[in-house]
Amino acid sequence: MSEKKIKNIFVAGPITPDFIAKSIANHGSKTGIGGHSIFMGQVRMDEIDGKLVSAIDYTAYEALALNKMHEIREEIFSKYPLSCMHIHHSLGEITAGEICLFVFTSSKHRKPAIDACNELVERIKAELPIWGKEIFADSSHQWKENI
Amino acid sequence: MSEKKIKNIFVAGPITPDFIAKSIANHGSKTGIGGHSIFMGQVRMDEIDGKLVSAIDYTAYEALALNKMHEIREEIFSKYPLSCMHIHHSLGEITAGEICLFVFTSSKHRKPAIDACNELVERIKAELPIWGKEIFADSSHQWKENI
Amino acid sequence: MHIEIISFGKISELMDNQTIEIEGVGNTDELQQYLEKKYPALKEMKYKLALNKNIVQQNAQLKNHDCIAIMPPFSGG
Amino acid sequence: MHIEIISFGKISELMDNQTIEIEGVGNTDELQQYLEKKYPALKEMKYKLALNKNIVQQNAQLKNHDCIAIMPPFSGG
Repeated sequence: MSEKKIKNIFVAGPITPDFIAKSIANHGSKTGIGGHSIFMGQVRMDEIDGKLVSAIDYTAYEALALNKMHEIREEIFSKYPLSCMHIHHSLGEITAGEICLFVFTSSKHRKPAIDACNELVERIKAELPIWGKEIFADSSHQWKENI
Repeated sequence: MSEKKIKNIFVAGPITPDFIAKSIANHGSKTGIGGHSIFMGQVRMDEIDGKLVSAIDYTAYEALALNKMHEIREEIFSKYPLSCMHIHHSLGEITAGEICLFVFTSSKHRKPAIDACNELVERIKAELPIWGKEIFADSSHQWKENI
Repeated sequence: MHIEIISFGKISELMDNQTIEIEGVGNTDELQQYLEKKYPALKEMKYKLALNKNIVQQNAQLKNHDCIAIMPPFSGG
Repeated sequence: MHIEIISFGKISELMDNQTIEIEGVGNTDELQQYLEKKYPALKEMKYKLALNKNIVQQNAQLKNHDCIAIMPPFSGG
């Protein structure tokens, strides 16, 4: 593993459209970039056994998640010619309709940004120790399972 | 082809981060959505024969492009279970570092949004009658060619 | 017969948009020959025609007041 | 030997974070048996262990003051 600084990916609360806009605007000076790919995960108001999910409460084993994310980040950077990679995941209670995951990759030509973004989303869901607790309107809950 | 209204995709000038943020925020009430995929094309300051591209001036055969886009839109909607699809392309002079293409798809689970977004980008580049004139700093130009 | 000619991209630098009056040109193949004779540089270029906002896939009949667009390879996005 | 035990997600509802003092437990396999005896519900659950912030892929030796995390399947994103 390289000596690069381990970046924090965790954000308390939802990821706002304004935050995303600022992140996009920050790339206006990077005139070598030709394509950006973004994935956003949004909390769904699923109906489960007749009850509606009103929010998901996210917790993580932060230290392990950040180590793992660092490893994934390095692997993706060495696999694809990317200009930039930004990843943010919410912690705490995120209401249905709010954004809880933001993955943002950029490259000279579109293909690496698109492929890296997709691969990051898959790896984040499979490999990061993060847990979502689905909170129902009546305050009962169940633990989310990724399919 | 269905009787649905033909939507305009053309925007005069660059697509701003604020515009994108508003588009994202509009989906906060759509609580059936679980994943959003976005592609953005950004004008690159390429160096060609020692000269830097300072902007791309986009023109289109608008009537034909909108008909074709309508056709593509219908095909993608019938191929993937999407909640939303939004497409915007700039016309006029877009400075290096600015965004000229914005493709935004949303679905319940992530896969359809991601696949539809990728396919839309490929089809937009291959099938829409749009032309980019690369303007150099010395005001000379050359016509862009998609690879 | 009056045919409206419009052109785009690189080809718009080769010819102006114009309405031409021609006789003895009944279909898009013949019009293409006519245009390549009038604008020899066109012969060296890749382009597609559109007839009344539809891309011409095969030779099509022309009628009075049709609109033909001459389009070099697309480069949007 | 003192071992710190932390748990996450569904499993955090089954047990509190705690530091246990145990003897005769020298590796992660033995610790797993110890925990499943103490918390029988654990046996019915899918989970992974992490030892000092590294996921346990195969049986690993334990030393005093190690930290073991008990993690149900991940569900981020």
